[in-house]
Amino acid sequence: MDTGDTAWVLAASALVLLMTPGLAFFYGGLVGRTNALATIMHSFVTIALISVVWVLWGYTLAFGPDKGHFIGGLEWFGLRDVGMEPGDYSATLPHNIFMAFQMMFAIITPALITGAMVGRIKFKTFLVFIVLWSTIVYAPLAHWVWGLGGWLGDLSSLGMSGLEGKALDFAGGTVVHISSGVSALAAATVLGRRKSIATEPEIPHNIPFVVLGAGLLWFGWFGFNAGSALGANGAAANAFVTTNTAAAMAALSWMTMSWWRGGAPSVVGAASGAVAGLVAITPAAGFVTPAAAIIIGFVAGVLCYFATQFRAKLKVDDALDVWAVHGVGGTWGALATGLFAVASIGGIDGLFAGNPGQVVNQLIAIGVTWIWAFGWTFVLLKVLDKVMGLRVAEGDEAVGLDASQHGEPAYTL
Amino acid sequence: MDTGDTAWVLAASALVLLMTPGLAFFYGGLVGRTNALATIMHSFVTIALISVVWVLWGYTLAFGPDKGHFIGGLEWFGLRDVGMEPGDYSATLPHNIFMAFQMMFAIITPALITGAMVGRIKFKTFLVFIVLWSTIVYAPLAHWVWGLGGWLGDLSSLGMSGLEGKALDFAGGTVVHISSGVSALAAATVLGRRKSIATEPEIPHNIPFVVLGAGLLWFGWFGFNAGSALGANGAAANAFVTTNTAAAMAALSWMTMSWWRGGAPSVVGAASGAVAGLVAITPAAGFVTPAAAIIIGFVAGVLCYFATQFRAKLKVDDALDVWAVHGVGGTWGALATGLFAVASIGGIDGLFAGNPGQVVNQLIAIGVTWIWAFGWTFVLLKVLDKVMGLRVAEGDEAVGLDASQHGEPAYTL
Amino acid sequence: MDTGDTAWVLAASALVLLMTPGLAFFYGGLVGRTNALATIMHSFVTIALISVVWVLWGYTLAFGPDKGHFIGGLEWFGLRDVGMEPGDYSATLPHNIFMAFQMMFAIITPALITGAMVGRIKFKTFLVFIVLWSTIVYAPLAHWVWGLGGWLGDLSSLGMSGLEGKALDFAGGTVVHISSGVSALAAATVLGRRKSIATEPEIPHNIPFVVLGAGLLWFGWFGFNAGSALGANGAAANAFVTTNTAAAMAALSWMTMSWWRGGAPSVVGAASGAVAGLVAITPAAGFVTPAAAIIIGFVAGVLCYFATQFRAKLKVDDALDVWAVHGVGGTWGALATGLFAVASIGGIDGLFAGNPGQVVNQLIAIGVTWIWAFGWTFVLLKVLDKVMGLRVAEGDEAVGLDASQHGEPAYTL
Amino acid sequence: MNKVEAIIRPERLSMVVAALAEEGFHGLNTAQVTGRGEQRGIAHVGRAGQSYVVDMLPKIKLEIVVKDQDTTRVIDIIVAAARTGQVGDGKIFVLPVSSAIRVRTGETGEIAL
Amino acid sequence: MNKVEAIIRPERLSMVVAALAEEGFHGLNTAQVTGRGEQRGIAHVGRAGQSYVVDMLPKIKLEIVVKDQDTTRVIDIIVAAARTGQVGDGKIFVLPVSSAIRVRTGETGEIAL
Amino acid sequence: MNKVEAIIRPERLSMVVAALAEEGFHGLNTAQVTGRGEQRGIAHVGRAGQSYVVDMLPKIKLEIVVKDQDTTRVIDIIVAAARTGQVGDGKIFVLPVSSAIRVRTGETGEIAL
Ligand SMILES: Nc1ncnc2c1ncn2[C@@H]1O[C@H](COP(=O)(O)OP(=O)(O)O)[C@@H](O)[C@H]1O
Ligand SMILES: Nc1ncnc2c1ncn2[C@@H]1O[C@H](COP(=O)(O)OP(=O)(O)O)[C@@H](O)[C@H]1O
Ligand SMILES: Nc1ncnc2c1ncn2[C@@H]1O[C@H](COP(=O)(O)OP(=O)(O)O)[C@@H](O)[C@H]1O
Repeated sequence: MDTGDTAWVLAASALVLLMTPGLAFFYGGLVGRTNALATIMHSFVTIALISVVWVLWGYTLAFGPDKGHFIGGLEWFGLRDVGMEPGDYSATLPHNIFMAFQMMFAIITPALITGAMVGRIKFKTFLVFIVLWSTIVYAPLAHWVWGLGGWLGDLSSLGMSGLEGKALDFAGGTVVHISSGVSALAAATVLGRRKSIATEPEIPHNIPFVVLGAGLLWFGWFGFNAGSALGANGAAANAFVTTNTAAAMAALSWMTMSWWRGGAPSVVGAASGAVAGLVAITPAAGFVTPAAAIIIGFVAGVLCYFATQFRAKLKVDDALDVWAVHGVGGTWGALATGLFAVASIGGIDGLFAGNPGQVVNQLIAIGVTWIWAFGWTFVLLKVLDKVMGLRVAEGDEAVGLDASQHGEPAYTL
Repeated sequence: MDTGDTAWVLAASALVLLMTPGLAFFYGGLVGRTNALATIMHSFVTIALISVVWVLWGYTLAFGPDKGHFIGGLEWFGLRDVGMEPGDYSATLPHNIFMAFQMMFAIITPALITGAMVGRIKFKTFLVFIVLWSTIVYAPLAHWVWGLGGWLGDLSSLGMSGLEGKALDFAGGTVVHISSGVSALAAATVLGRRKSIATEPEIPHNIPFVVLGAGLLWFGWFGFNAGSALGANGAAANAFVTTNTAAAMAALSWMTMSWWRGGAPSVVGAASGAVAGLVAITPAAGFVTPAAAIIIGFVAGVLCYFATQFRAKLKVDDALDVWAVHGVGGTWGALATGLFAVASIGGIDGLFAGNPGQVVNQLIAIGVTWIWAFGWTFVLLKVLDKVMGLRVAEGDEAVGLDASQHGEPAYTL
Repeated sequence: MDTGDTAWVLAASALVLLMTPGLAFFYGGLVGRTNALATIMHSFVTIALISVVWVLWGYTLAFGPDKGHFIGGLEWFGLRDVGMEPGDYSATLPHNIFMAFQMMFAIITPALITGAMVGRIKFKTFLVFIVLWSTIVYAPLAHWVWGLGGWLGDLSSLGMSGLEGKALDFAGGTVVHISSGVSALAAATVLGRRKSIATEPEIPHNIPFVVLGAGLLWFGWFGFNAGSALGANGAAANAFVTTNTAAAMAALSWMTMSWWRGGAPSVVGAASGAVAGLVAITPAAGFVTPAAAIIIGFVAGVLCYFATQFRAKLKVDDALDVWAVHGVGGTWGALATGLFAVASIGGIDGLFAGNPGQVVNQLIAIGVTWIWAFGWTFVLLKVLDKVMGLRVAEGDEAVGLDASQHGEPAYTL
Repeated sequence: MNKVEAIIRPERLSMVVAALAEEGFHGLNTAQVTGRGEQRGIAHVGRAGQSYVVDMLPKIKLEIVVKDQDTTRVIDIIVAAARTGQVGDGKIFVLPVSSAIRVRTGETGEIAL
Repeated sequence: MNKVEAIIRPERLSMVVAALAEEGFHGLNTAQVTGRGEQRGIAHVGRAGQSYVVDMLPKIKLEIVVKDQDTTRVIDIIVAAARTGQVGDGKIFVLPVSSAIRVRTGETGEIAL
Repeated sequence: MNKVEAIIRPERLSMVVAALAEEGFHGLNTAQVTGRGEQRGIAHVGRAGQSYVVDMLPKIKLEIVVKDQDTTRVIDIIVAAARTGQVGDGKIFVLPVSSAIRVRTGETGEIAL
């Protein structure tokens, strides 16, 4: 055990926890006034809900003793055997802080999806969905990529000729971002569009909150990515630098796109760009150089900008563009990891360093994640719609979820 | 000295400092618009005031060389002899960072009380009260429990037969939460009710600020509890996990109560529940398992919910329910520590692990803290009322403290 | 390499990053509603812009291999040779985290200047200015004081008789605060006053945001100052304590001044005072005792209060008093370092410990920074005014920069 | 000329405004008000589950100054677009206006509308 | 019918509303306004201690449309509940209303109030 | 007495208020409204660069009740101070007021203004 490594992962875990309140403000500021509080609540209650789920069965399903490369066993239910001594995942950290660090990832991932559900989902159904999604979609995905024995972490375990090595995902490009982004697309599809969206554009009710959220996310993301080095060392520092660089570059490129094509440098655009850059660098942070991070960030800003425009044409009411930012940004990042990885940073080369096979591995992970997340989310929500109903009554939607679901107006100014 | 331990306690101290601005927003959002800024200021100015008090005489009274198990001497006045080398309180940390970490606790404790004084206290009297309270109420309490030689930290020092061992308080269930919660009850009693409270229910003016505050408190509380391990190790990690778990569970249980009995899942309820859970786990964090934290949190949410309802019936205008959340939650936590402690975590067993004596010790600490805090606060405020006057003029109360005490409206939107 | 030191500097770097969003809210809350978002954006976009500049050429100019004691060479362009191993600046840290820590300083410094440009600067010109200022003004200054071989870091390198030792600047009193504060004065002079300022006093539109910003700044400043020890040790802890103490004392003294002379204890005054105290202790944090920090903070609050009043008489529209707080506060801090330094804390004595020469060194650094920053900023802005135009059209100023520059209203409440 | 003041549900505002525009009535202004009528309020939930009735509800006041002969048509348009049939749909009041001036040109009378 | 417009102190709103309800006047609406009158403003304190007078103060405008015969009673109720006797208590204006319509039912005239 | 209602640009408010005060008109109140007229709105930019036109713009409604004989003078002052000559300068409406009451004293009629 190493106190320095432990100190950093303790701090990093706290940082990642803060990301979800940050997300609450990023999302909450983007919606109209009558749904502001409900949107914030979606993130806040997810912290509470998943914290409990993770301690009870989430962690053991994702990281517990491997069953057939597919899922963890229930041996660590309720954190049995997850103690203060180092576990299998890190020799220099107490096992329970590794568990806690991973918990924060499990929390923010479903919270991200909530951006697609704004203004119309029933709160009760929402709670059930989040618990099911975390159990059925997230836990297996996390196991495949990061669990000991997971098949995406060791492709040769599939025993298919030609497949070897692993899909690289430093801090959650597939597990966190593609999975939530693609699930958001499915959710928006099943839920259908808000009634009001046809007649009035949604104007963000509080853009300072959007910037506050983006600032807290950026801050917390250092824990997310640099914490994923699981130690206080040069690798963590490299992840820190690539993270910051990609976020900055994507903020600039998205802002520039909105300026060039929309006529003014959008503040919401800059904040969204920063998030897009953070998303894209997430799988790559520990594998690429800062110079590559500039390119990854630049492309993320431009690509997610266009994805947002494309989504608007799709008429799918993914209100806060979770798919365009996390789905597309995460996909680009997972791919870019296969392109720009260099062994001198993270031990594995990518295409540009002469290892085209890595791109194949990345594409497998990307494809599998898209299918898994979209499919399950679609099915889960269709079933829940039958069983409990997904959408609030039309009148409730018209007055907004703050009043109709929570009986509380966000402000009395 | 250990750089890893020092790194964590440095970070933890910063985290705990942030809790008080977090509290400012938690409280500030809950009040009406015309008292928003004054409420925020109560917390903010407490940071400034107690920081100076602590450096001058607070630390030495609480942690200085013991005088009769009751109080620290003035030997360390102005931080004399509190230097960059390890002191008596930790071999692996510079003495001055231990001092700074403790300072943050001394700051937030009186800030918590301000929730009972909303909308009617004179600012000048408030400042004097805070300084006196910190000196007379807090410093001795901290000494008894955490100071070397303090009697609650070694009950056998009383020389009474049957008393032995110590009262457990990992991070401040008695010293911080019971003391502030009970003082709030005394303060609300002496101050009397706001005039307006009879005719109009107080509606929170900015619930997003309440969630922001709860988010920052939750984040900072990792420093509070996990930092109290005074090192980067498995004990800190355990405190981290129990803290998060109890907060989550209590947020869920309070929200559920408000849903079940009030008809809608209250966002303010979820945020209040999270705080209640954090309060309850504070004394227990380093002594219990995560599984116990689920129970502690669950009970905290339900209990503090009912305490809030009960307080409303009492007609005591503890406006932001400091007593119901911190007084009752802290009492439950201190008791639960005696119930759920297990030696494998923190070295001492509680009732359920076969050590009923620990419950006795906890009850002594609880009882003493209630009496000490209530009594002194009552007396101090009665005296100050005579000497300087406690309440603002009726007209000043009607226009709100922002305008009448500070000459500044919170918003010009 | 030391994991504890690295853990602390990783955390400190994240803390300093958060200061700039904190500044965005501190500044954004102080302005009127129609410029709120643009003001926030000035800070936010500076994070993005300077992050990229620093990685490309900023770091190597400031910290790269010395050229004539004046500037770093381009050898480390794009972070070439800035890797995961310890570099020349610290044996216990990866070189790239030292670079990242310094990056955060390079970000916040130009962001501070934006307080003088509120409500009238063209966004496009602003972006160009920030890049030029960082390159031409900041990088050399940082090199002189902190770069290996910089002349202010070793005055004997000038070869002038009588000059020896170094100018002390623990965390940026000259490099960060004097440079930005004095540049703000130059910027306000060149830009001219806002049209509206003659007819209406500017009333802060959201004082809770001001407190939020001050809270985040205070929190982040622990990274700024205690992080500048580049390790987790007693020196860091001492800087932590002096930082907190000076901030607290200055908040109290400014608040008291506003009370005494203005009739009410201003909340904005307390927040401004805290910032003034943080500024003043910045160069001194690692060289003075907590007792000295009380005096430094006290004077900072009073002095910057009067500087603010003096500035108002100057009719220079430094809207948010960057000069009065950072220029004057930074100058006082740099001087105070020469007065109060004691060898037992930071290895070097100041005047009161019998080393009057240190005051001379401080005065040289102060004078040089004033001239360098004022001169270049003045010239740069005059040139940009000719080339691109500095101010927006009169009508655009009247409706506010949020609508005219960004096409986004801050709130739709 | 008359000033037509309509107190309507916030969620109906965009429909009313669109309906008016379709019929050629572009000039108007709106303000956020808080109103009480027969609709007795929404039960709010406090954190302690206490539900208190807030009988002052957010409404929009839409004001449009129109020529005498347009008055009934405007009223009809608003009624049609704002009605849900539930208590709380709101009221319309008509007040006489003795003159109107366009600030930009100084024109007065109906031409200024 | 008349529209009674009362500009009152914000802190008196709840008393005025309650007093009106007690006497059977339920329908009304209120808006936040900023006003200036003989009350010359509150001295605000800037951070540099400069105290500047903000002579535009927050007020509440309460509007209630009533039958002609109720007008004086309503005015009396408001005056009684809003008065503090200090400068700044506010004003009441009465404006003629030529018709009233209930959106929900389309009823017009006094029955719509 | 008349109520003069002026819908003006927010950025002109302080000038209008100052101009009125200079001529001795101190009592007035203002409210934030959102308006639409010939000025067809500002193009807002969404984060995806989509520019949508928000045709409801923030305006200030200034209300001032004056004696009959002061009406035109007040209108002239407002027009002079509020005019920019661009579309969107706003409108002024005059409504008859049948009585005015000062809450503080109960005085009625022109003396209450
Ligand atoms: N007498 C009145 N004067 C002014 N405003 C009124 C009056 N009566 C009702 N209102 C406004 O109209 C709104 C709707 O009235 P309400 O009686 O609830 O609806 P309905 O007409 O459908 O019964 C109220 O919220 C209030 O703003
Ligand atoms: N002539 C006026 N027209 C419109 N509103 C007015 C007028 N005079 C005063 N008011 C409003 O009434 C409020 C109270 O007026 P003020 O003169 O301060 O009180 P008082 O009537 O007690 O002397 C003002 O703030 C303003 O909103
Ligand atoms: N018929 C009307 N009734 C009420 N308010 C109106 C009317 N026409 C215009 N307004 C208000 O006046 C403002 C300015 O009108 P606009 O037509 O844009 O200006 P201009 O008079 O310069 O052409 C609008 O934003 C709206 O608030």
